[in-house]
Amino acid sequence: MIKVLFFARLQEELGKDNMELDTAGWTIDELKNWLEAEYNLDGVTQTMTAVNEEFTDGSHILASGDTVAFIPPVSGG
Amino acid sequence: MIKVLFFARLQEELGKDNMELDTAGWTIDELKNWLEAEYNLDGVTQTMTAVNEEFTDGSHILASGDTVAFIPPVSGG
Amino acid sequence: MTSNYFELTDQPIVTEAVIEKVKRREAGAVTTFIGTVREFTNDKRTLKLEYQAYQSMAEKKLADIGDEVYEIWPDAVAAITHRIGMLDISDAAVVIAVSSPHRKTAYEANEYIINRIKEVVPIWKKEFWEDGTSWVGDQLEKTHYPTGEPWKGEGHD
Amino acid sequence: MTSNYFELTDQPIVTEAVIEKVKRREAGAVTTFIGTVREFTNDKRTLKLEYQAYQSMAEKKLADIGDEVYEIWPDAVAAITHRIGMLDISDAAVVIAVSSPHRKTAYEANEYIINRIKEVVPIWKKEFWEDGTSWVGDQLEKTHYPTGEPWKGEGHD
Repeated sequence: MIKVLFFARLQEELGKDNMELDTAGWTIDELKNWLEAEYNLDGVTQTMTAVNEEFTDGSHILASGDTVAFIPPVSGG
Repeated sequence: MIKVLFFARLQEELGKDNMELDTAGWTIDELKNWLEAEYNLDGVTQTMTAVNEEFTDGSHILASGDTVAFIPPVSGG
Repeated sequence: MTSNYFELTDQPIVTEAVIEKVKRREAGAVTTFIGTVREFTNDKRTLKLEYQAYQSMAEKKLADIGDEVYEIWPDAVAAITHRIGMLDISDAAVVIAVSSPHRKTAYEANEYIINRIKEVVPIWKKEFWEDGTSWVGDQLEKTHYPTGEPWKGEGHD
Repeated sequence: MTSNYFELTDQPIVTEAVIEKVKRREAGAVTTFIGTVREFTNDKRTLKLEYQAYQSMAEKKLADIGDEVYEIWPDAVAAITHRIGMLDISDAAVVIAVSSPHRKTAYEANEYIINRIKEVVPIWKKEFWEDGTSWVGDQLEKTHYPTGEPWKGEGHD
């Protein structure tokens, strides 16, 4: 299983902060496209992504046990 | 009368922190040269000077009531 | 460097406590940056703010920034505390303290840290305006940013 | 700006109290500089320090620096407290706080202030070493400075 985390606007639009998905073997880009289509999640394809708390890119292939987080533009500080 | 203030090393060498002198009409440089000769006050001729709490230069002419301060290299902060 | 040099908290930040973490006998300079909630941004009034974080990753990224600082300025010691949750005007959102033997390093490293926080630390700010709310930096109609690497955040700069 | 924004004290400086002076609803950034007594300078051990000041002129010069800051950065507010008397290792000799709407100004104005203090404020530091004492910056055998205008001081830079 893959754990997917949502924050900020994405979390509010989706109405939840995480999902468990059976998407091992998918790339990040494939996951994003699927989420955008399935949940009408605006702009997720343009969002930064972290896998297991490190930034990664759209070609990264997911493995079972990974935690994926979509990271809208940060605004801390 | 002119009030003359001494700080830091100058104060220690002289053993006092102020003098009252009757040197109205003198320039700062004349006062410095006199102090160096009279009190063997090492390096006073190279020391910055303030009159009435503002920095001034050696050609400044003293007026009665002035407060002169010799300002060794500052090291605050 | 223990991990509590880089932490998130849902309680008010005590500046003095962050400073204490970096004080050392060999330090001659300590700089502090306090990012506070500003009431007006371009004439628009903020009522309050909410900070949300991906907490575990955020603390890790703060510690990564501490490592970057150590790489660039080996004689600097840094501590960062970022607050999350609801904040009022003038509340401190972040406190950064840096100590070093000489002051130039303490200023440079401190400014480096706040810039990096705004680039790479997964913390989000939600503004509560008189006429609604918005997540800062993520207004889709006007924000364009590349995927693939961290971007510049907005805020009190 | 009231004069107690710029003051000398013979008591320990409370950093938070200096910060409080500059906090404002319109400020998004507060920077603080704390100059502390460092134990070692070039492998020479300092036991303690004494700061002496020409008090009235020093407070006036601190306020002058505040005016300079206001000229250069009109949206900055600064407060400076400098300690005098005997200090131990790690004691704060000076605390400078600057608030501004945006952080760049708060850093720049703060660093400007400490640099100016070291140039123009009549405060002197006496080092107590293991083998004697010396007034910093006034060792006649190795200090050369021009008369006629303020010079660069030494210290934690």
